[in-house]
Amino acid sequence: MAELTLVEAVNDALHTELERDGDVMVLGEDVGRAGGVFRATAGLLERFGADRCVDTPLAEAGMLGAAIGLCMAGFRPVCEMQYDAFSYPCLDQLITHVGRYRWRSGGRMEFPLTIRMPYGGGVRAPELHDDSPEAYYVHTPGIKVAIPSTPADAKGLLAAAIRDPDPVVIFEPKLVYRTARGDVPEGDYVVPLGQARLARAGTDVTLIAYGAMVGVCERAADTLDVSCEVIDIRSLRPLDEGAILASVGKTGRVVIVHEAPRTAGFGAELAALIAEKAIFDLQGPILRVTGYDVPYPYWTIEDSYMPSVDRVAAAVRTLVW
Amino acid sequence: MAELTLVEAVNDALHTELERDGDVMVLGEDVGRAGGVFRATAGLLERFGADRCVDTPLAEAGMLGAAIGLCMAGFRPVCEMQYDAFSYPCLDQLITHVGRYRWRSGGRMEFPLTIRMPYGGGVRAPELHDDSPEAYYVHTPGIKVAIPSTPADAKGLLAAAIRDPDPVVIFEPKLVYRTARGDVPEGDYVVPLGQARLARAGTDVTLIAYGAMVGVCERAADTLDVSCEVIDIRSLRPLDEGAILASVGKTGRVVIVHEAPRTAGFGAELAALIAEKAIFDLQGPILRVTGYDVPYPYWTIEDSYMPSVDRVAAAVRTLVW
Amino acid sequence: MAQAAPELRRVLDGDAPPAGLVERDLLELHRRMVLLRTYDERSVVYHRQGRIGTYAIFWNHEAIQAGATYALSDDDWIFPSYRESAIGLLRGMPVETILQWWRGHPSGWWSPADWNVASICVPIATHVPHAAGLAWGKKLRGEDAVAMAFFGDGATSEGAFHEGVNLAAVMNAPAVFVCNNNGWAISTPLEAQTRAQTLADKAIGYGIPGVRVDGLDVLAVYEAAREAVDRARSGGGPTFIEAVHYRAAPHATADDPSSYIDHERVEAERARECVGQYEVFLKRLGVLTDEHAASVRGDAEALLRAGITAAEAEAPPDPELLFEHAYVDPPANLRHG
Amino acid sequence: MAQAAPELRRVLDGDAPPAGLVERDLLELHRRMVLLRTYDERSVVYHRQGRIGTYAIFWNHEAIQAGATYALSDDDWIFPSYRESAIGLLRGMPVETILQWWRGHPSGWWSPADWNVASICVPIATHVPHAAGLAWGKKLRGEDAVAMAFFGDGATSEGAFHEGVNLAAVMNAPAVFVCNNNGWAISTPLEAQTRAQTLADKAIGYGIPGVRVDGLDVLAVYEAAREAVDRARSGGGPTFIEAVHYRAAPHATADDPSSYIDHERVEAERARECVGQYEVFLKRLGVLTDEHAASVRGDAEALLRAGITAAEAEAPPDPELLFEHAYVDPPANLRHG
Ligand SMILES: Cc1ncc(C[n+]2csc(CCOP(=O)(O)OP(=O)(O)O)c2C)c(N)n1
Ligand SMILES: Cc1ncc(C[n+]2csc(CCOP(=O)(O)OP(=O)(O)O)c2C)c(N)n1
Ligand SMILES: [Mg+2]
Ligand SMILES: [Mg+2]
Repeated sequence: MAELTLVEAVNDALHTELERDGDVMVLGEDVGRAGGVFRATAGLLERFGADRCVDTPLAEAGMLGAAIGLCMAGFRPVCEMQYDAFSYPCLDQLITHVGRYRWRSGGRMEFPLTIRMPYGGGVRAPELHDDSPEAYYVHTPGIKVAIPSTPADAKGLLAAAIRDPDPVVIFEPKLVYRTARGDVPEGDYVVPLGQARLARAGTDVTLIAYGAMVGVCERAADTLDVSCEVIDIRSLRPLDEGAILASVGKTGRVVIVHEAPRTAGFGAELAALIAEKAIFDLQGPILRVTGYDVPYPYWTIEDSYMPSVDRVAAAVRTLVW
Repeated sequence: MAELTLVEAVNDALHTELERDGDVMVLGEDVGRAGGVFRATAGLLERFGADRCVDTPLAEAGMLGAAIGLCMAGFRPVCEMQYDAFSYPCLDQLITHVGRYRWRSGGRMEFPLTIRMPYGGGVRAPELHDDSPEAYYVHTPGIKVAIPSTPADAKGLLAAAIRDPDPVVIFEPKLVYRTARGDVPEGDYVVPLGQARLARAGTDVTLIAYGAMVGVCERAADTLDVSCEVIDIRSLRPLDEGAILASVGKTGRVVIVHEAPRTAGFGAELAALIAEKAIFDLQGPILRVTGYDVPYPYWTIEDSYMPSVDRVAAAVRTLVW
Repeated sequence: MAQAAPELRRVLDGDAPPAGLVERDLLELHRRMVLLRTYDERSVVYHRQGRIGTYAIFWNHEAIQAGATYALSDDDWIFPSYRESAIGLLRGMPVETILQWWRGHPSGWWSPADWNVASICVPIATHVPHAAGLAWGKKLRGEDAVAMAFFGDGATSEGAFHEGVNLAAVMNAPAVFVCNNNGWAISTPLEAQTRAQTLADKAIGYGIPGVRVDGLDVLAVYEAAREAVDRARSGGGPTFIEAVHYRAAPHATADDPSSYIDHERVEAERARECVGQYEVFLKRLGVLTDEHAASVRGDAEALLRAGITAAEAEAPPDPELLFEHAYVDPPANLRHG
Repeated sequence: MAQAAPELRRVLDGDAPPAGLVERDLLELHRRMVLLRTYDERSVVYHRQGRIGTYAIFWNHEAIQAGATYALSDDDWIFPSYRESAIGLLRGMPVETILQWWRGHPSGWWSPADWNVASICVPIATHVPHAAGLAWGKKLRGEDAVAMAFFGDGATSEGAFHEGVNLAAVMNAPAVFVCNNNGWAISTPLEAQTRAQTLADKAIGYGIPGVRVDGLDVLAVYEAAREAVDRARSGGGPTFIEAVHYRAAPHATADDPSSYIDHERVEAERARECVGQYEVFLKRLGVLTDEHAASVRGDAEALLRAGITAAEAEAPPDPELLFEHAYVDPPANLRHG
């Protein structure tokens, strides 16, 4: 066990996986010479060489499209998108090809590529360095999506993604890249996709979140004299429906939290799941605390956009009085 | 009143709006010389000239990006994406600019552009001519989205979109482009965004749909000895929450239908809305009948992918027995 | 030094086939063109008969497809667009496989790994980066396979084309980019697509060689492709080949070009159609007899008859296929709709 | 005929400024460069003092920005990237407006219509199609405004660059594309970005003129821009200008180039930095005195002092702004989060 920050854990996972499997390679803008703008890929170029840690031209769609060809050549590419909002140029390749090519091959070829990117707000950055695009990705068939909130999960989920035979997208909460510290198992360490994490056990209300919002939910729980269960879903697809439904069955009250805009965000899917499969367990409305349906704002007022401890606590109080 | 098909009504709206406002212009691939692959733009080049009905180079992102510049020059561009899945290259411009530029200008500039495209399955076409991408668009802040199911609405909603000061995306259900016929008011005709249409009144179950699925719901209702209310929401953003909640308040039972893949589709948003604001009205689970989380299939089995009368009827029966 | 507007290369005007092509090669090229031609002509009939769906006609594109791929070995990869849907035939893919693709039957979805022929790419130019990546990957593996991508004139306007070719150039990937310049993107003419003198000029911006050949001259296409493949294999990086002709058939069975096409150009192009042009050359060289030509046609027609029969004999697909193939390891709720 | 690898144009080596530039122009250009230089140098200090956020340094890019825009009239539009964040100063935009952008304060979000300066574009190359569309639109309206877009060497790898320039060329739009080739995209060197001999070569693939100028020679940049603007205005369509230099400062305040940059090249480039280079030329011509130079600097510093004071004096923004400006006619549930 070593105590690492979340971004150090990502770096650890990359070293471990490139070490363990010669077919794994890292692609991205500034991942090599600079070691990544967040240092997530630091040391890889020196350790594994320029053929396995590649500074690509500035072209996200070209990078992801090339990764498909690399899969056809037997590689397991790990593509870094430098920031959330700079991944949008790759959506066309993602939707038309990454999510469909295995199907197109009649299930006879595998496309075990990974896309990873820092995401989310609160970092006092200029425009378009703050987005939470997970809904665009998770709505796309053929894709799996996971989002860690702890250093250990950042390593374990990324390792799982790289080893997974299907395309997986990992969103890394940049807000806690360096503030989330924790013990991370050394060497081989995998957190299987599809398993939620019980961040905190409780009896009265279920708070469901992922990424940096898990901490917000935990802090909100601290401020409340209500017993909150906090579920870190970790994996958006495959989704651990059992863990969610079991908790709701116990508490009967739900607050879902994410940074992304509200409309058709992943929180809607969680609410729809519960409204279909646990409707008779519910003792109140399913509430969402989310970003608003507006462009992510200038950072001087971003704290009013981001779901806050107060907003989460207020939502809980409307359910339990 | 003239009896028109849905695609003829689109053509009528374009003629009317280009006639009425010299700033309106149509951009797209094959919209001019060929009049559009579905003939939606037929006659515009001849009537309004090559400066107002423009065959662009084969570049969706370039087209939409240029439309932003055209707005800055005072135009109201109407961009045709030739098919649903061929709109994906423009998502980057949509998310990073179309939805944000007015905000970026401090609310001092307007970007009254329209994007319209044929969408949806069931047309026995090759791959990628069948997608339902509405969730990608409606999740994007700054964008409005509407989807007609009748010829009159196809004209009225498109006219509303073109006259709207904000960017609006219109998805036209190509499955019923030529089979949906109906009276369409001549000349100026606008159907305001944000108003659902009561396609059929009923008392026991509320079926909520849009586009080609409205007809599926109506036919399902015909086969059932249950009184179904069918709501054609027409406008996904702004959304007519009142109409939906009023119907659910009356019936207490809901089935939501769309072609798009289930996970984080717009149906999830509708379910989440109801689970938040009408939870105590519900007498059963909120059900969704949707496309599956798989790539849209080869057309020999597409009928098993598309929500069918049987699947909708079966869902209703699980709610009312 | 990079040269804009390179001359349009032709071979069939002369009497000498490219060095190294023996009589067997010349006849094999002829067989391949006839096979493609027959596939295409029969497909248009099958469509009219309602036996296949909408179909992208490639009549008179056979010289480009047969000529360029003849420079490849079987380990090399082909990345076709819908316009090259039947190019797998040249690798021995069964006729019925391709017919089934156009019939929307799952048995039409071959595994690229079985044939080193990528899936038919429908979204314009998006396969260009795939070819770049495959070529780069083969180079990284120390294998000497080359990737050859086919796309149209309109495709050169797409960002995906730009990013893919640029990446291949930067990585010095063994890739050959074959642009089928048939003058039209459905109804959009070349001059509405680019202001460049020639599409080959785009190569200069990527720092790679760009050549122009007559797209109806199978030997000119072959020769240019062979040079490009040799260069790629020997570490010289990508080449851009512009094969120039004029689309003499509708874009697809659903298209009616009468409103936009230049009918005189179409007539002129039909008069110099590529199979006949090649047969005249072969006869002038005394390599081809009418009997042989007839038997090649007969064989191709027999293959097509057998192919459509086999395709139509296949059982309709099981709807359960919906849930297969999307994932190796599917989420549990996949069937939930 | 299109010419690859055009020579690198310089003017400051000679004794003659471009025809038409009178002494007032030469001094005004100097004032503009000094203003930009002062803005940049002060901003780096303000960042260290925690008075502005992360900042994209444009030290030694002043010749490109001042030189190119001096060829414009006020009706022409400028499309800056983050690297040209302060270019509005050259149109009279208040210093505090730009400082506020970097402070994340809403008063930094100006209206492009007020200055004919588009918003600072953060996603690489995505503003290139905007410039193409604006230029095309002005032409359609019969107005003679030109659009000038600024972007970097790395931007030329993006699909958006390709689609935008191609569309402008096809529409014969009055656009000028100024590529700030500083040799680096953060840590990625030019040779990892393109295999072309020069970035100007890309123009050939779009059928438009491509020129190369020394990016530290303000008069060479101006001259090339003026030719391009005149061409655009007179219906000659777009031009691609490659302004070549070597990034002599970090990419941004957050960046540490020591691991990847060539320190000797940086030293060489600092030795020929663009403001000093121009001052030597002006003094050789007897146009500039030390006194004048000092007063220009003094004025610029005063402007910056006033600017940061004004910026810091502004009230913090009202969080209610979250819900304004997104829509003209917002959906009712906008505040629902
Ligand atoms: C991204 C995308 N946009 C639009 C289309 C619709 N479409 C199909 S073929 C075609 C024209 C392609 O022209 P070209 O590249 O010249 O190839 P050709 O068909 O002439 O062989 C278009 C616009 C598509 N398939 N993909
Ligand atoms: C689409 C997109 N991808 C990635 C980034 C992150 N990024 C910011 S600046 C930069 C390098 C740009 O280099 P260049 O185009 O040469 O311009 P320069 O910064 O040198 O002026 C990158 C990759 C971005 N802003 N947008
Ligand atoms: Mg073509
Ligand atoms: Mg640069």
